[in-house]
Amino acid sequence: MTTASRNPLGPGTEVPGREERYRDAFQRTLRDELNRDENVYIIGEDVAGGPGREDQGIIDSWGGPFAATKGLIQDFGARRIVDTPISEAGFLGAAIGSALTGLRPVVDLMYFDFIGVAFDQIVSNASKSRYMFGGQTKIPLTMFARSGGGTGHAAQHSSNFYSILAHLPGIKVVVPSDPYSVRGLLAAAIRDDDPVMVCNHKKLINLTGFVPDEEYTIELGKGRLTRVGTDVTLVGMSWTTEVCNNAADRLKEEGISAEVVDLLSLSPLDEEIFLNSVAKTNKVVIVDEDSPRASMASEVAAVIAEKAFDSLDAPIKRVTGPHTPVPYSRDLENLFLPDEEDVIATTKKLLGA
Amino acid sequence: MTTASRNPLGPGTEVPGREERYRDAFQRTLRDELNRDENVYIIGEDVAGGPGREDQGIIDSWGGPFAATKGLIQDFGARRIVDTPISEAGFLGAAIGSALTGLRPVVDLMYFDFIGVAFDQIVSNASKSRYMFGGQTKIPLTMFARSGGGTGHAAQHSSNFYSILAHLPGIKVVVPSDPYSVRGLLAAAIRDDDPVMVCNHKKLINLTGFVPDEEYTIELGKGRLTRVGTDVTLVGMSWTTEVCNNAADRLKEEGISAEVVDLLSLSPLDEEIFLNSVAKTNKVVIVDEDSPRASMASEVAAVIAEKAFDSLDAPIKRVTGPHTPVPYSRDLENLFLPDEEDVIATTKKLLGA
Amino acid sequence: MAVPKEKLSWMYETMYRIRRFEERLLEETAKGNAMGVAHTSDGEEAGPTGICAHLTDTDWISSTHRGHGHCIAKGLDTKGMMAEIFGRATGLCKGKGGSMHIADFSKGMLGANAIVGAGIPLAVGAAFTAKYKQTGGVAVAFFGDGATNQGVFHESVNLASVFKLPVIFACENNHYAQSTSVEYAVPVKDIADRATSYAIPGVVVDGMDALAVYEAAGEAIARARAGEGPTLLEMKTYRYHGHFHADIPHTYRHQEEEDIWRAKDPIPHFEKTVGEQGLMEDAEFKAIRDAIETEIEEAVQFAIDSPMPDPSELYTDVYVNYSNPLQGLR
Amino acid sequence: MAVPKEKLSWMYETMYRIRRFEERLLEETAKGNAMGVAHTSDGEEAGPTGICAHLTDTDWISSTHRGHGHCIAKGLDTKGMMAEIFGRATGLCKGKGGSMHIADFSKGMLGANAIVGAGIPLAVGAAFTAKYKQTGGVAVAFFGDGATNQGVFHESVNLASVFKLPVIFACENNHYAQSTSVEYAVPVKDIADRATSYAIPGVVVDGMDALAVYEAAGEAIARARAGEGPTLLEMKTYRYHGHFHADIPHTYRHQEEEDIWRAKDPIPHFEKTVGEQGLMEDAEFKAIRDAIETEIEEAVQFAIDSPMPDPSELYTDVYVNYSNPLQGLR
Ligand SMILES: Cc1ncc(C[n+]2csc(CCOP(=O)(O)OP(=O)(O)O)c2C)c(N)n1
Ligand SMILES: Cc1ncc(C[n+]2csc(CCOP(=O)(O)OP(=O)(O)O)c2C)c(N)n1
Ligand SMILES: [Mg+2]
Ligand SMILES: [Mg+2]
Repeated sequence: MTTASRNPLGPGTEVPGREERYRDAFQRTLRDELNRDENVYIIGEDVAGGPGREDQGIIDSWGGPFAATKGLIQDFGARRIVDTPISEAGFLGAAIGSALTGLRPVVDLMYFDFIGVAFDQIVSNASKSRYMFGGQTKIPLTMFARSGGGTGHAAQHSSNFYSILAHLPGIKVVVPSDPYSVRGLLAAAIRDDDPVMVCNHKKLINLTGFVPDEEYTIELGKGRLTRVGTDVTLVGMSWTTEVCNNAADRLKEEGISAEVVDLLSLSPLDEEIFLNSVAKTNKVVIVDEDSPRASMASEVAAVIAEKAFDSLDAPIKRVTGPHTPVPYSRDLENLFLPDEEDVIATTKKLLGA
Repeated sequence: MTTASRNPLGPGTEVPGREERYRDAFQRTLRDELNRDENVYIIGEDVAGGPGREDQGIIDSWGGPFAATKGLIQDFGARRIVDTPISEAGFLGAAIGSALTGLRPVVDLMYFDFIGVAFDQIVSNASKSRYMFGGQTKIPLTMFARSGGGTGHAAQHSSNFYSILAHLPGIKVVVPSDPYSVRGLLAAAIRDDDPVMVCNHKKLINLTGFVPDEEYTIELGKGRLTRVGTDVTLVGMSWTTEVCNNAADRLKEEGISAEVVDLLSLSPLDEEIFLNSVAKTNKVVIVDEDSPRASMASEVAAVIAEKAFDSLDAPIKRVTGPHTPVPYSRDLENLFLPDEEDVIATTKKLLGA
Repeated sequence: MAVPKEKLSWMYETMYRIRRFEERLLEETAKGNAMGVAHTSDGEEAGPTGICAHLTDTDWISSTHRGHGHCIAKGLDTKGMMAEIFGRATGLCKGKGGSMHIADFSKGMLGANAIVGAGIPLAVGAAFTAKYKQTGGVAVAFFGDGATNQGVFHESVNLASVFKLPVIFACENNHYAQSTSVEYAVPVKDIADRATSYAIPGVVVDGMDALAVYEAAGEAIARARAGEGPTLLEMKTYRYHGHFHADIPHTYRHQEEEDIWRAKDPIPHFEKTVGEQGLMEDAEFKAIRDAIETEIEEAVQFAIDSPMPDPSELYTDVYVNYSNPLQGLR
Repeated sequence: MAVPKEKLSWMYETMYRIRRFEERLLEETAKGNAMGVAHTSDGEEAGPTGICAHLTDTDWISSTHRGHGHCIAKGLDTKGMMAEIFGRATGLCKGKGGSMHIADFSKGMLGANAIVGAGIPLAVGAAFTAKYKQTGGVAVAFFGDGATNQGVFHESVNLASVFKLPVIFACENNHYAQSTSVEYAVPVKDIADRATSYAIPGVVVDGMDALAVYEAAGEAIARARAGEGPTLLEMKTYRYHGHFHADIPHTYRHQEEEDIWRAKDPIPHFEKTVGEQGLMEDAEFKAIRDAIETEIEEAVQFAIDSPMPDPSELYTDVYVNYSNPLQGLR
């Protein structure tokens, strides 16, 4: 099947592909990478499911939350799909140790919030080992986790703390925004020799989009344009790219031409792509679901205020989650999340439209 | 003794006081607060020192690194000066539990880097309990730690990750910059009903400055001006305020009038004080020792770019640590740290001077 | 151990209240009335019941993602709980916490906690306060078998032992952590054996038998109140339903296993034991059950009838004394 | 256990190398030549020596803030170590790591780690690799008594037991964590008893006796290589100097206590035992000592003579394949 309409490679590059859910593109990539390299293995809680029950005729159940790894155990076995006790610091640390000694672990941290219990291993070992040991070693570690609000998981299961990881020198952070990008970024992350965190927003996991059949990677540290426009730049990341795309489409109907920059990587950060866009549009709205203080929205704003100051026609606007934990009750949670309406209203105000 | 020259309360407000080291002002405040409120207690590794050896005639040795709490055990006893095993998540969690049930713990986390092992308790319990329980409880928790580079402690003992905490809704973060401010901010932190992190930069700990005799607090969320000027605003925090002050004094000799904003609190953030300053000077250099991405420097830049855009005459400059861990070797470490020269050079370039 | 009559009926009532609360909740979640994720604890009622029978409002408990049973046993109002899970303004946390964060500080309930293990040190802290203020109170940390593999479990128990705090570490070993069996993740036969590392007593008790739990917990709590320090109490039990409302447990455990555990159901077991001893009559049991049915229906109706939180509630309760100006940068 | 002759002289040489390295380092730190913070391990030489005698470069160790002894026992070059602590470009980590982060991956040394406990899971990971790749290798995690109160210790040992990994958890119980005595912070008499929680063997050994450690470690390592899983090995030992170079230990421990331990000094103890058995002569001991004196002096001189790192080194080695453009925003 060739789908041109939703081809994220851009017009004119029709390639064989399929409509696929984000989660399926994610799992397909895991499978490809497991097949590609014997040193790749997956570790985390319930990534296999039903461990220790094989002798009782039970194998595979969960495959992690949202079934990210469901079925892998049958095809790759318990050596490579490794279930763990609930010991994030222990198994993340062990994964780092295995990366330091020649393997390429892919660690399922389940919900992004659980970085809390494993944080020291991320900060003290994953992010610093290469530097403090004078470049002796590489740390080909991939971590992934589900982030964001929108599913009623409340304060302790809805975080988007990618800014915290992007702040840390030595870690790379990617924020895929659709099935196409998760495939390219996950493959790149697993093949990369530095620690990479892949953030899977819960609201994206069941979304469908065009994914080429062939293998490909997306360079870490490169963003992309998902809408081309001239009046204003909207900067999105993870789920908020979807928000920006929808806002841009609606703004278009009202005669406002919005360009959408999808960051894709938060660290390294593709400064050029949004600086170039702002040089053209002279106005920018940055959309980030995370709380605002010292956030990625702040970072993008700071880079623009420093490096594209002269092209700016108007204040830099951030549309972010509020400075609050994520509330439980559905209406409050929806209010928490930046949405199209917020982006459209802010953009119009900025444009005086 | 009355010292007007270094009176941080400003000209015309001469009060009885003394020249005192930062560490002594810190400990004096701890003593005052322990005396003031029976529910205040101090907990951490080696805060008493030599525990369990009392029967052997040994009591008090360490008093924490830099001897912050040395001698308190003699005056307040083991009930209120509580030594712990090396279990940061456990004892910080216990401190939170005690705060939820009526006490006012002051937790010594030793080096700022050790927030890593206790991070989940900060994120999941301290910062969120009030919100997710619908305001039922308060969390009168104070944490303190030594931050920053400059002492050859290398990558795992030199962090300034205050931006990470300031990012979290529900936590307050203060960054005293001299003996006067540590006294006022620590007292305010201990009396406050929210969780507060007090960052003591290692390079400040042995500095001397004027401290009034009388008790006082500095309102959390309020910055101050440490230099008044008209040509440019320098924004400092923690040790970088000292850097900015020195840079301003040297710039003055060259005829450049720099205003220095000392943030004092990172969360809540006193936006007004730097917005007002920039409205006057139209130019700003933000100085932050932490690595740049999603940092407090970024946050201040973003707030200015949004709310004081029209008063800006020039790009917003950040002077920060590089995007690297802190290196060990002295010269490299010095190069890592933003210093007067960096601030002066950046300022002059900005001013075209 | 002779159990006072009113305790017996309280225990029966409490177990039945938990059971019906959970069952009705699953129905309401399936209907889409209850929001979010619900982890039910039916099957495990005897544990929290046998323990909390010894506690008053000035004792404290901490809890987990699977916390409804702990809440009910600690005396929390089922209306306020149900409304919370329905995300209503009348919920115990104003609808801001949900199933995984139900709390009632007025009842000595420190809040359910959705991070595995994270509630354990909070109970240690509550016990610290009790000792510091000499209140005579105790604290109970409830947690699962899986949680004993978290570092903070280890640190907390050690700390409580070093400080000799009045705290009970109540491990509900329901044999699974999500889909992971305890045999896989915990290499010791009895989790209670982990007490060895901290030089405190470790006790195994039948977690399907409220009276057995009552007795074991009574001893541990008496020791704690007497200043003799913590106990690790392991209750062998089972959750009847999936890990959360949408989980189908038969993908990782056998029906036969479930049947064995259901045969030990704590409620009929209690009726039988207590009935045979002539301590309570069938009619009493029935009256209690009927009253509970009504109560739970009323709780559901209360939740349905309650208003959603006011939108302004998004911004409140972040800080005590700082009215947050960062109401989303929009 | 019969110990091959070359092992014996290697052990003596290694202990003496550690001893003199540490003593000279303290002198150089006092002079201000060595930068930063130095945690010395003189007194504790028998442990790493007895263990590493069984290891090759394809086995791995992880270490702590007090790591010089582990490094030397694992065969790291004393010149490169000393230069590292002097912050020189010729240091094993180019002067970027310092005393608390000495590493040499070519020797199977995963790096000293300044976060208490944080190196433990790294060794578990190295053992995971060994099993995954069937290299026949083992990994040893060195850590202190105080580290056994960290959550990650608990998680790591449990994980290693569940996965049956070839790893030795080598606890150097030197009776203090900073100023905190082990009696205060660890409620069990023997830390080895903590093995109970993970259903693995826990062994106590005299950490002042290299031959005793050699024997105990030999058994544990043989078990590990045979696929029988991890062991927790506790070595009772003592650090002669303060927690770090500027710490005066007499504020928290008595001279008499120190005297008792110094009387068990592992070096003369080894000379005596091995000498009495006629396995080595005094002249051999002396020749080794002399050679070491020279080596350590050369290491100091090498460090002094070496250049400081080039300023550009600040920005390298953050990532493998991304040349960091964020060279400080200035
Ligand atoms: C730190 C952390 N890791 C993982 C999870 C995801 N999780 C939620 S419940 C659970 C299983 C808990 O098992 P157990 O402690 O036995 O409690 P049970 O669910 O059986 O009552 C897991 C892994 C979590 N909430 N927190
Ligand atoms: C997580 C963490 N907490 C605290 C410290 C500070 N610290 C450094 S060494 C040390 C004592 C370690 O004791 P032990 O494990 O017995 O090792 P020893 O120093 O005796 O070799 C402490 C508390 C640290 N580095 N990391
Ligand atoms: Mg369980
Ligand atoms: Mg020790």
